Amino acid sequence: MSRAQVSEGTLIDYRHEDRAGIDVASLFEAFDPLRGAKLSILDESGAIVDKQWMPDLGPEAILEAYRAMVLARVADTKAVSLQRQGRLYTLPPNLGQEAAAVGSAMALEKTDWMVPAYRELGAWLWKGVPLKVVYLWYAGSEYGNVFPPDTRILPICVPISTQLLHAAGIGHAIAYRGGSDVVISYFGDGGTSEGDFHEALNWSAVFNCPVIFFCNNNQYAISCPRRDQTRSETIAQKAIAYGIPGIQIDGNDLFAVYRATREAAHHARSGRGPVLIEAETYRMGAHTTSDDPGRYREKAEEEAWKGRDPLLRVRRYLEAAGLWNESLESAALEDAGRKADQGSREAEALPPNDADEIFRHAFAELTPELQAQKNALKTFLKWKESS
Amino acid sequence: MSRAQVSEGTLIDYRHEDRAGIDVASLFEAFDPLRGAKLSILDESGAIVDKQWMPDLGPEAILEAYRAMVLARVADTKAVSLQRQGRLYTLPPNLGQEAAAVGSAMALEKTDWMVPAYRELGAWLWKGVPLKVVYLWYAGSEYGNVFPPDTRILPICVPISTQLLHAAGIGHAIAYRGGSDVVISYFGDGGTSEGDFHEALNWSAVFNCPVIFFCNNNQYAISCPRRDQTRSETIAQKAIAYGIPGIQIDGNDLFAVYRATREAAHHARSGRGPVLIEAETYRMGAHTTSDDPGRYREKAEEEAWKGRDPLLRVRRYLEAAGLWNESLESAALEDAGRKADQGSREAEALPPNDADEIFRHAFAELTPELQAQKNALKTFLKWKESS
Amino acid sequence: MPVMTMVQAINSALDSKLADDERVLCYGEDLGVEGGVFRVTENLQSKYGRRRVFDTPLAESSVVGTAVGMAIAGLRPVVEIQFDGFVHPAFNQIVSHVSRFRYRTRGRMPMPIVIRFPSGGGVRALELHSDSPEALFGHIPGLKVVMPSTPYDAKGLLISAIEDDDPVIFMEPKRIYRAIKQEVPEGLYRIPIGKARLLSEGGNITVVAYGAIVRIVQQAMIELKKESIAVELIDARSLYPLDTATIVASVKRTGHLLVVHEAPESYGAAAEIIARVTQEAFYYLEAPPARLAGHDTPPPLPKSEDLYFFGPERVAYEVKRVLAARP
Amino acid sequence: MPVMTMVQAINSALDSKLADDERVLCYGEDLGVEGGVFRVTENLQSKYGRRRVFDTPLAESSVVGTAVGMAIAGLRPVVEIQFDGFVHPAFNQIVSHVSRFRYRTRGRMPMPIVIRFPSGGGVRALELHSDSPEALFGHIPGLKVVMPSTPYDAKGLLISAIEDDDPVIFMEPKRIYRAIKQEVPEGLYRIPIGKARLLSEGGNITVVAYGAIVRIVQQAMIELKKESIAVELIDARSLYPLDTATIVASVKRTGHLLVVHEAPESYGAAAEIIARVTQEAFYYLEAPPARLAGHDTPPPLPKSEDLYFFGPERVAYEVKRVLAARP
Ligand SMILES: Cc1ncc(C[n+]2csc(CCOP(=O)(O)OP(=O)(O)O)c2C)c(N)n1
Ligand SMILES: Cc1ncc(C[n+]2csc(CCOP(=O)(O)OP(=O)(O)O)c2C)c(N)n1
Ligand SMILES: [Mg+2]
Ligand SMILES: [Mg+2]
Repeated sequence: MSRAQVSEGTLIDYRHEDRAGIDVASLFEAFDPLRGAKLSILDESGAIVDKQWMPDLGPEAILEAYRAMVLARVADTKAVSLQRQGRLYTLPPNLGQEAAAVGSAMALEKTDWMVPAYRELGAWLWKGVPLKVVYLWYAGSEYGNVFPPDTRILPICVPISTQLLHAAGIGHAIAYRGGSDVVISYFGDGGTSEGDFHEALNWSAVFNCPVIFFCNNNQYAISCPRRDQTRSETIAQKAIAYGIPGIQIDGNDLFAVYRATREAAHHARSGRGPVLIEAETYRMGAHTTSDDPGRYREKAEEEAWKGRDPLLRVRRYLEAAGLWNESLESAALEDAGRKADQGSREAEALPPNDADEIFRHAFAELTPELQAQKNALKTFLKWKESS
Repeated sequence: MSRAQVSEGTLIDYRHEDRAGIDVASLFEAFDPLRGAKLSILDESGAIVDKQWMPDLGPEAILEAYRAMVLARVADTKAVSLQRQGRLYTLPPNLGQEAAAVGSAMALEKTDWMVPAYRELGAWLWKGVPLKVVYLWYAGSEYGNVFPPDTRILPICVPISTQLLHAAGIGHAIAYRGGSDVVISYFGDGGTSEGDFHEALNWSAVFNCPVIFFCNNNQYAISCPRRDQTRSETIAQKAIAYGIPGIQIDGNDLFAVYRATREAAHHARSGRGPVLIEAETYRMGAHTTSDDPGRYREKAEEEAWKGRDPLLRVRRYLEAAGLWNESLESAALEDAGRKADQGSREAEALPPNDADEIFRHAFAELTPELQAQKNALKTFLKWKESS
Repeated sequence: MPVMTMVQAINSALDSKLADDERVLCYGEDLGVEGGVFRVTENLQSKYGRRRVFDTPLAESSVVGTAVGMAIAGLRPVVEIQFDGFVHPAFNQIVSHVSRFRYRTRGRMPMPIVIRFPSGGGVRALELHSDSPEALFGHIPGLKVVMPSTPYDAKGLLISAIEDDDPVIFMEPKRIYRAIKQEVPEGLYRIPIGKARLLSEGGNITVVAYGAIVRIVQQAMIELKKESIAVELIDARSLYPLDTATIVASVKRTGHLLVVHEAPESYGAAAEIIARVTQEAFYYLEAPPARLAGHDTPPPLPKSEDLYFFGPERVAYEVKRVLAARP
Repeated sequence: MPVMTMVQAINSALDSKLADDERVLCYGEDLGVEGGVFRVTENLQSKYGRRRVFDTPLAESSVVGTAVGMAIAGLRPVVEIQFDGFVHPAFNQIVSHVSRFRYRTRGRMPMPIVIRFPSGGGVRALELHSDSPEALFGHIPGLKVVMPSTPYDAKGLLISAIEDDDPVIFMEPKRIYRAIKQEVPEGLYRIPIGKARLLSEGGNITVVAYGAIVRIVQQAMIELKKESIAVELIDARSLYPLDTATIVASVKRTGHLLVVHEAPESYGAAAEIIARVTQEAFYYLEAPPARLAGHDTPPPLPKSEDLYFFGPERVAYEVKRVLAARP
């Protein structure tokens, strides 16, 4: 995983720690979605309920993951509050989906590709996207799509499930070059209904593209509940249509997410093609800051899911293991708060765009049409200033 | 099925003959595509190999079905030969797929809807489309899309799998009105790769639309063999992605096609939603009259499939039952030939279109734009005539 | 008479037609329970039930493709696409079927379908929530394309669209969804599709606009009036059919033409209007007919929106440029 | 120099670039083993292998959508859509991604993609095999749109398209795939995208056309010459960017303009050309600039094709109409 290169070097390099022992087929066989199986390792109380599949993660790794989840939550909460103050535009809150984001991202290598939808903040940060860049996107700037060099991540994708074909294409390119990278692509339960979902999985299966299709099944597509989206018992079983493995996991369980993604990555990396992971989670907040979930779901349901909070259970696990306590928690929250503040300050410091900027990058070189339009705008702006 | 209303009344009305006894679930459970099961009743020698599922069809019904297959084949052969003479335009031959077409169509009621792709000639004829109309389409006339009143069939659909959503919509409308009709929609193995295939099955499942998705898996999409189209073992198993029944059948076996379609219709009609049928068959001819299969498949493969000819085995069955012989065969061929000749003569008798005709039906009423364009064309044509 | 915003007027049109005609169904993403992301369909599901007003899976090709089937089965679906930018997954069904079925079947299978969606920019929205694809639809034979600029027109045009036996792309200028309040009759009334509206007669120049831009031109006209420049403002209302006659008659009076829209300039609707006017009023034109339109780039994200979407000042400036043109 | 049809010239362009650049891949439906339904890609798979030239599942959104991913990963995909009418399932990927990725990422993720397809009618084809969607693509910011009219141009433009760092819609006029033979160099050469070609200088009228229509205008010119009418014929070659300068310069010389295309008239490419010319050469125009285009209907099936797709006679007739125009 060579996180050393992305973070500050405090981590062990656990690149190979559980590679050798993986028997990929057995995980996907053991958790056949048609038999109602679902991978679940860490329960709500913080107990390990499935020792067989518990990944071999060292304490530092788990602590780092937990801190990453805290950062995602704090940065997200900050974004929502800045939006309420009118300092950011409409944005999609991540509350409740931190385990799925961080657990999946940490199962990959730095050189792997990440193809986001728009609700995987924890994954982007893990991948190396600066908070400033995230806030820039929320602030309505195209610079929110500009990442540090060699950060193999695509921008947020607005049209649902279209990104899955980009993931297939990147996977295809990797296979073409004989590389050993894999691609992870995120999408929602709603995203499974689009034709592009189907085409991306079919293409990837046919060409054996190394792609992990990671579905954040957060039970809703805006107001549409999962049961009205599709009649299949699980989303995982849709894999059968493409002759590839599919697995349903507890998406609020950091260890299950990590384990399943890691084995899917191994599967893909070893040339066996794509895998579909359905991570069952819950969108604890609104769809976007413009949305009001009160219109379409019960408070009781929301309350029920609060107990399944993905952070809480890791914290309980760490506390039980003597690795965490109140003061470490405060320190982590404070640290995350500082980072979020700094990121948002940096984003707000970006000067407004000028007329040149909005024409730039339409093409490698401005067409005569655009040149004329730009001239016209600038002439007008000059006239306006002078009058 | 009330064929009496469509044909000349020589048939028994077997509308209810096997309705009561059907246990729909048991067919689809017995032939689980994931366990490699495939419904096959009539083998190549004309023997019944699965008595349990043999439909309760009387001799007249089987004779009529056989004659319908003969007509489809003769009319198709005629079309191909007219095309070679330059009297028809590019068209898709049906050779080898007659059992799938006739067997599925005869399992439905007159009031059911049929949504074609473009290679189910036998089904259209059974449904009541006059041969003249078929030839008109092949002759490049929009009147090839005009059917006798109350013939519940849609025109040939050129863009692959888009018709499946129309079928879903018709099914939805039936359910909306509380009707008991069903819809059958045809498509090919290639058609399973389009996003619209996925969306149509998902929609139909979600809304419990009474639609039979009938896949003519003829092993090729133009030059692309079935194995390169998708990695799933069967097409039938794609049903699992939508939580609906899927079954693989021998598509060259009239009885298997009839039985599966009939039970699917019953399933749909009784409000249990859509069914996916994969009929394994073989496109014995070219993709279209412009295609040369020699570029992409082996003669040996074509030869192997000749033994599985869907007509031959019904003929053998009938002969063994003492219901058919050489002279009946000649008479049937002759009769079909006469009908094909007459249909093609009628089609060729259609006068060429004039300027009015090509503007007609763009809208209910011509827009000012079209009115002007029509005037301009007619002025030009008049000038041309006079000069 | 009740006073309504455009959102309310559209809701009222749907309500009236749902009440009036059993064949009318409304569906789309988040349109039922939630009442639409802009609340355009609020309360319709509770009033007409889940059979007639319903949420769909997240699949635009389905939303439009099933409407084709429903139309063939004799219904009159009024479907919603959530935003302008999400009509594209349904493009194939629109181009290949919605627009062609009547022609294909020699009138046997008409397509009385309305495809509604909020359109255009200026609301600080995410990517693909600010597009103006009207010219694309205008170029597809077999479609009618409509965009209202007031609540009153919105309701009357939408009722006409639902009653039309041909498919109508009904674009709703989301920027003015709630910006204008106007008296709007309850119950049914119609505004014919294909008729422009002359908003002010007598002037030195004809300005053609539609949708949210009409209001911006009106704002510009206040300033222009101070400089004694009078504008004949025409709200095209329908892009196809386009009311060429009304526009040409006006240009014959004014001798000058400016067409304004927010969609990208190249191959946009202004080009079509100018081509028709130069064809039919060439000898009346005193200056080159001009256009003010969006740039040939995607609409930028909110931070740069004000540089892309022009306001009244720019309109006034362009009007004066047309009037000042000399050989 | 070898003599080639357009099919052969395009094949030669693909061959040259496949040989030249490892990042170039060609894929689409039936393009590999079969060599394409028009044999445009014949022998390329056997020469470059199944990794670089391959058949895809029957899914156009995939064909284009995966190209986006491949471009991000540093490849230069040249994809084929089997026919004009089947580009629409890929429309969402084109509008939402192919055309926007560079802009979206401030230049970090350019889209060096070519989307090729046979276009236009006149070949007695099935429905949806005779469409001319160039104006749709011209209106989408971020795309270049090209259509050659000769084998020589086809090869040179396609090589430029493949080497372009921006996405190019490369439309191949199927009607003249084999109609014209011409000397075409082997190996690499380029024709710049965005430059029109003036085919004949000196005349009473400027006629702008592109693709298969150029040849029809040339045929009309033979007749017109007999009546002493000389035409300045311009092959636009690129619809976006459009070489306005060359067209305007010609109109300034001739004072008359006719734009000809087979796509439907309303909101078609001719409107754009006329809008630009009236803007920039208004005072030089002696008569209303005119257009001859397809009707606002779908192209009819073969039986009526000749009523829809005009020939040289109609072109000559319209030229004379423009020249005869009086106030
Ligand atoms: C093609 C398309 N259609 C509609 C939308 C509007 N929209 C944005 S998010 C969303 C729901 C997505 O649900 P899901 O895939 O479950 O992801 P979630 O938001 O729950 O994370 C919709 C309908 C869109 N962005 N793209
Ligand atoms: C959207 C679309 N893409 C491409 C085509 C061109 N095309 C016509 S038939 C065909 C193959 C179809 O294969 P399949 O679905 O297996 O049906 P079959 O022809 O074998 O009956 C293709 C690619 C088309 N008609 N529509
Ligand atoms: Mg969701
Ligand atoms: Mg096939």
